[in-house]
Amino acid sequence: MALELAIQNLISPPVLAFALGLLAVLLKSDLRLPEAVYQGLSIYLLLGIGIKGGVALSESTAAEIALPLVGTLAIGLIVPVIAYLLLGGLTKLDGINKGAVAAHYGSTSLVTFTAALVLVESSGYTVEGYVTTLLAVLEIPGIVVGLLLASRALGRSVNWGEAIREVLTGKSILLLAGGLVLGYLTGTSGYERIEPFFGGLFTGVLTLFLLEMGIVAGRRLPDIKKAGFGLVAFGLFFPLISGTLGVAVGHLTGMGVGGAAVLGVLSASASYIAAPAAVRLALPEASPGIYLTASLGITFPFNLIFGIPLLLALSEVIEGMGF
Amino acid sequence: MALELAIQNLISPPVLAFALGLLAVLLKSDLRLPEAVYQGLSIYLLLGIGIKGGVALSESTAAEIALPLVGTLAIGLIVPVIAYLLLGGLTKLDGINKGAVAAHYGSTSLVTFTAALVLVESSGYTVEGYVTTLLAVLEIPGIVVGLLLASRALGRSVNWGEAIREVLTGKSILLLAGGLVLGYLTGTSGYERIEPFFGGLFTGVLTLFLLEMGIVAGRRLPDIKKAGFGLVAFGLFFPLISGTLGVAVGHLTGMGVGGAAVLGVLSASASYIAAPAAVRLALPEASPGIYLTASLGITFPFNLIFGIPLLLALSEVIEGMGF
Amino acid sequence: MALELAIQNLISPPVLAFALGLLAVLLKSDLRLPEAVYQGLSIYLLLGIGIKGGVALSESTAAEIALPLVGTLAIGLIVPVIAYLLLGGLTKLDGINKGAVAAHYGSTSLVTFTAALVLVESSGYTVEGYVTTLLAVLEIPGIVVGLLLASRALGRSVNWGEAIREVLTGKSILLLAGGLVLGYLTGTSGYERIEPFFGGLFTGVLTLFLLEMGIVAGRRLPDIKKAGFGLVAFGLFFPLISGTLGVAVGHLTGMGVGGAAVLGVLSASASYIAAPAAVRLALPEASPGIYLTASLGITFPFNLIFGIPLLLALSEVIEGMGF
Amino acid sequence: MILKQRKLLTIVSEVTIENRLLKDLERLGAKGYTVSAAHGKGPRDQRTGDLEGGNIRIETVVSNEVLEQILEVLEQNYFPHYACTTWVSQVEVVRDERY
Amino acid sequence: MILKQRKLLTIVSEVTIENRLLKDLERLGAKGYTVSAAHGKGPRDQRTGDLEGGNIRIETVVSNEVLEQILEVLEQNYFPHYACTTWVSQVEVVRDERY
Amino acid sequence: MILKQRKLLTIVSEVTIENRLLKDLERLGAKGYTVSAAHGKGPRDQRTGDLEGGNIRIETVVSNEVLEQILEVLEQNYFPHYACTTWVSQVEVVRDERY
Ligand SMILES: Nc1ncnc2c1ncn2[C@@H]1O[C@H](COP(=O)(O)O)[C@@H](O)[C@H]1O
Ligand SMILES: Nc1ncnc2c1ncn2[C@@H]1O[C@H](COP(=O)(O)O)[C@@H](O)[C@H]1O
Ligand SMILES: Nc1ncnc2c1ncn2[C@@H]1O[C@H](COP(=O)(O)O)[C@@H](O)[C@H]1O
Ligand code: NA
Ligand code: NA
Ligand code: NA
Repeated sequence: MALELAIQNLISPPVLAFALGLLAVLLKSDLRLPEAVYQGLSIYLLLGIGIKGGVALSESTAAEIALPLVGTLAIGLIVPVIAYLLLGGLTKLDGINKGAVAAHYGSTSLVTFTAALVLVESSGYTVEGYVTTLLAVLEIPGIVVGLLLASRALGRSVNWGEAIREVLTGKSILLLAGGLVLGYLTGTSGYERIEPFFGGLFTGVLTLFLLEMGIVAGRRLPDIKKAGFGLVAFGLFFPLISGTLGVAVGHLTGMGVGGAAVLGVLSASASYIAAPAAVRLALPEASPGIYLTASLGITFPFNLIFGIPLLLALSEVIEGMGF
Repeated sequence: MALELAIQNLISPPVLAFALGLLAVLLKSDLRLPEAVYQGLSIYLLLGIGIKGGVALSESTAAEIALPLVGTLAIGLIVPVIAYLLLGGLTKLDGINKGAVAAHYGSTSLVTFTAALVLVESSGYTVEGYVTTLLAVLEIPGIVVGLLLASRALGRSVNWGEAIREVLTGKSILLLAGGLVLGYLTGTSGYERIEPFFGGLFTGVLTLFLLEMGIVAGRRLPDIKKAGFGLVAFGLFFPLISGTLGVAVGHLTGMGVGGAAVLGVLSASASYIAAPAAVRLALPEASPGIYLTASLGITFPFNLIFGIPLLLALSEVIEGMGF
Repeated sequence: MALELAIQNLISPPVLAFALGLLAVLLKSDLRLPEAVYQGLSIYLLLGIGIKGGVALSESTAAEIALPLVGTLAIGLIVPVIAYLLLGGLTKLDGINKGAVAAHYGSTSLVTFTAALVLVESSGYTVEGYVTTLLAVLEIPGIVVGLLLASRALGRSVNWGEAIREVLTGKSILLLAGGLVLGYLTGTSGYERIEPFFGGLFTGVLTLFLLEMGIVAGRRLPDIKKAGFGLVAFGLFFPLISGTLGVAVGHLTGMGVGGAAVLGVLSASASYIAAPAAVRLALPEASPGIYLTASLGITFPFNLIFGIPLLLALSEVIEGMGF
Repeated sequence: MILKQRKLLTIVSEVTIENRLLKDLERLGAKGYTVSAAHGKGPRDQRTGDLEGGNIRIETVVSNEVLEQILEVLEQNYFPHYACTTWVSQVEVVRDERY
Repeated sequence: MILKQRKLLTIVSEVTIENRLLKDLERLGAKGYTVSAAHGKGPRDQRTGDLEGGNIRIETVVSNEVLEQILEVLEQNYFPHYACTTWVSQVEVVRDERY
Repeated sequence: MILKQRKLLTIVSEVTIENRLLKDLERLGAKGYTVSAAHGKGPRDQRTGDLEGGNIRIETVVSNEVLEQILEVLEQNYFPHYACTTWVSQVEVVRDERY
């Protein structure tokens, strides 16, 4: 079962495109999606995810959503703390860099989430519409906690204003939250007219996008050697811990097999857009070579290839245990 | 009925995306569609509008089209004159700036036209295929009349050559007219194969495009304060006058409810691409801060949100009166 | 029959868009697709062609493919030699420039291939899935042979390493070959989810792309005058020779009417992306004004407008003769 | 290597007048130019082109005489009305017959 | 034509801090700036922004005094942590009140 | 603030040879470079790359010795065949060990 899922995931077009991107880097090709196209596609994905979530949300009740929301917030607060502590055991990073990495793992990754949606739905499970809300909610608290942890090691106070503004008005939150509201207001009938664009093309666009992500992640690979064994171990195992936590919280707060698996992926994934920007502004002392290598070079490919099917399988097992 | 239309318009994805763009500016987010993507989408919209118009045109007869065409030309000649005179009453602008603004209101706006098509068609009305021809025809004469009016206040002669060339070979006219011919020649059977791209995606692409337009218009908002009460009043009320004229001409020349409403919107809308480029070249003395603020900062949002449903409602009323 | 095909080809949206691009240049419009959009669309086309080929390939047997593959390789080796010899008779070019031009005609053009697919399939013929493999295979040997021919006239040795690396890791081969593998692995069921993107939109995207190609080719037109009668004659007649060879090889190796026509087009078309890059690096002495004018300014439009329907008609005739 | 003295003129202006500017440069004797896209802010801040892509940044390496001529035309026809920031620097070139 | 002396400061930095940098420039007295997109390589090679588009290249024409102030702030707040390559050249301008 | 003298070399060339050029720069001792996209026109006007995006514009701040070496290689391997316009200007830098 888990194996079948793993294979199904591996031969899905988005994951194969990611592998092609990695390969392109290994072959020293200078293939890249133009910056403007990458930005355009990323706006498309964020807005589209938001809108579809909003349409689904318009059919959810507040009662359904309350518990998962609280659970997600809890994840956002706890995961970076666990990450920080574990990094203390596994690596020799100083407090600033530990906090920086923790901020990334406390936040989440849109593309990993999206790839999870594709696998979960193509496995026949439905996913609660409000998971997109959870995605938006999970983006921020982890970053704040990570920065707080780092600030203890810092000889100065953090410029919170700029960092928080950066995340809140950054395109991730703005488009996700804006899309949610847009979808909620326009509802199913309004969505119908834009479905061929935001719905029909979605997996195809994601495939193209992951080609570029493979290239970007591939360019981080040489840094892995420099990163040291401890950081690599962290990047590979921590998602299993935080992912398991996420799946468990999902089931405990009443989500279905699919939704819980997706929450697990949200929890397991590390941010490589919103968090780096905020951390770079608030913690210039932290090294991008460390936090981006971990989140983008190690954890992102791991989750895409192994983490997602594993967490879905785990969610099935837990469901089977009668939760 | 008018209220229902207004709400239906307000919660349509394109208008909501426009609002999201405005909001992004208010939140000081630096969200923007990359320049290249904006250009690409705008080429897509222009060519697509043209092609669809051409396909529809291939099923129209010359007799049908003749009267509306003459009416549209009349609008293009009269509207800028009324605008010029009204601006004399409402504002203290000099002749050059009055002519510049008149040129913008004499010409027309593709996006407003497109948004009108979406509302009118989703309200169940059909729109005559040749309205795209009217769009292309209306783009130019208003600019010429506006420049003529301004030139009277000018101590020198206008460099007509460059200004006219700019409009004629600018991408608006070229893609619209080129698309019309392309669609006309390829006909329904040729169009079938490109329908998923130019047809199916249209409203979705327009939604993304209006997100950017919201941002661009939002950035003009601070200029409105500087613009003075007279110009704001002009930007809000003039579209009602020119729009009413357009709807009336539509009904008088035999167009249906939908087509007349769209001609009203064409007449009501102000150019913010072709006209500014031509005016900037031919009338450097005129201030972009005035004409762009009026057309893009005031009239464009007004039409998108209020003008379109109002003019459709007006067209229904006139139809009900038995014209 | 041939006439009907010619007309059907002429009024297809992609060819009309190409003509519109040419017209834009004649009108001195500065319409252009933004560089980033052009690059993005070209990645889309290459990857999409590859994937669809791969899916089809997963249903082909090695036995079917073996002969056409050998035939294609033979074409790749022979065509540049014929080109080189013919150029000696028709033009006064030196050995270096003859070799450079031969490299272009030995290689092939994705867009011509794609336009051929569109015409052939819309004429009701099926095309063997493995033609995309042939496209990828035909891209390289012709360039190598052309460079070899040129190197005889060169006072120094060619830097093969850089030139070959450029072609192999250039985006054409990488995306085509990568797409083939991706499509092969993901198969029909995986493809289904990305079909709306890579399949449904294909002809529409090609239409937009050919608009830009028309502009680029149009900008080469002034160079044709400088090129001399011999080169123009070569650019117009050589495709008929190499195309006929390709169609013949197609039929001889067991391909159907459609597939043989497409192989003819592959053979007839000249490269204007992979070959120029490789030739520019390996043969700086050769003049881009000669090889790009021939391949992009003369042969590309000729094939698009006349070559494709002619070769399809030829393939029908040969089939009718009972091969 | 012998380097010759030339002037590098950099012009930042609005997209709308790119063609007119480039034509003027050629007419006044510039043998080449390089254009790149840019955005920016200045004391005047009166431009069109917000929608059509911000500013352009033109560089042209010219002789002193050509520089004089270009600056005069800029001063007459461009500075009064258009966003048009320019600066001049001293540069050295290798193949001086090209500039 | 009378040309006045100014300094042209070019800063190549990472996209993430564009806004902060531009705000600092304005605060320190630069009356304008021009920004364009770039990519590159340097001895430090520690950047974010790989995903968000490489480097930015900022040019600002300023007086000697403003230049001093900007360089000091760059040295204190930017050089230690951020990718931030800068160079200064002597330029001449026409309308010196603008810079 | 103490500024040290360096040379800024600007190269405008065709996209096709970007990689080769950058490799040569590194090999000849340039410690960094900045690349941006550009288009333009020149007296030679023989380029590929029309389809692949026009010109590139490379800037590298180097010492006098490295500059000499680069110019020589440009003169030998690039000027004869490729679109390759270059100019040199005097610049000042803060952290001179980086250039
Ligand atoms: N001091 C300056 N340094 C560099 N670029 C400038 C400067 N002032 C203005 N600019 C550029 O010139 C453009 C037009 O300036 P302005 O006409 O003042 O709006 C601005 O958008 C900037 O890109
Ligand atoms: N010597 C140089 N000349 C020109 N640009 C440079 C130079 N060194 C560094 N850069 C640019 O500055 C950026 C940051 O450099 P670094 O902080 O060393 O990574 C690089 O990505 C280059 O774009
Ligand atoms: N005088 C010049 N000033 C600035 N850029 C130039 C100049 N001449 C040539 N260029 C640039 O160098 C490129 C190649 O020039 P060419 O080899 O003459 O075609 C042109 O496309 C321009 O971008
Ligand atoms: Na996480
Ligand atoms: Na109007
Ligand atoms: Na060929």
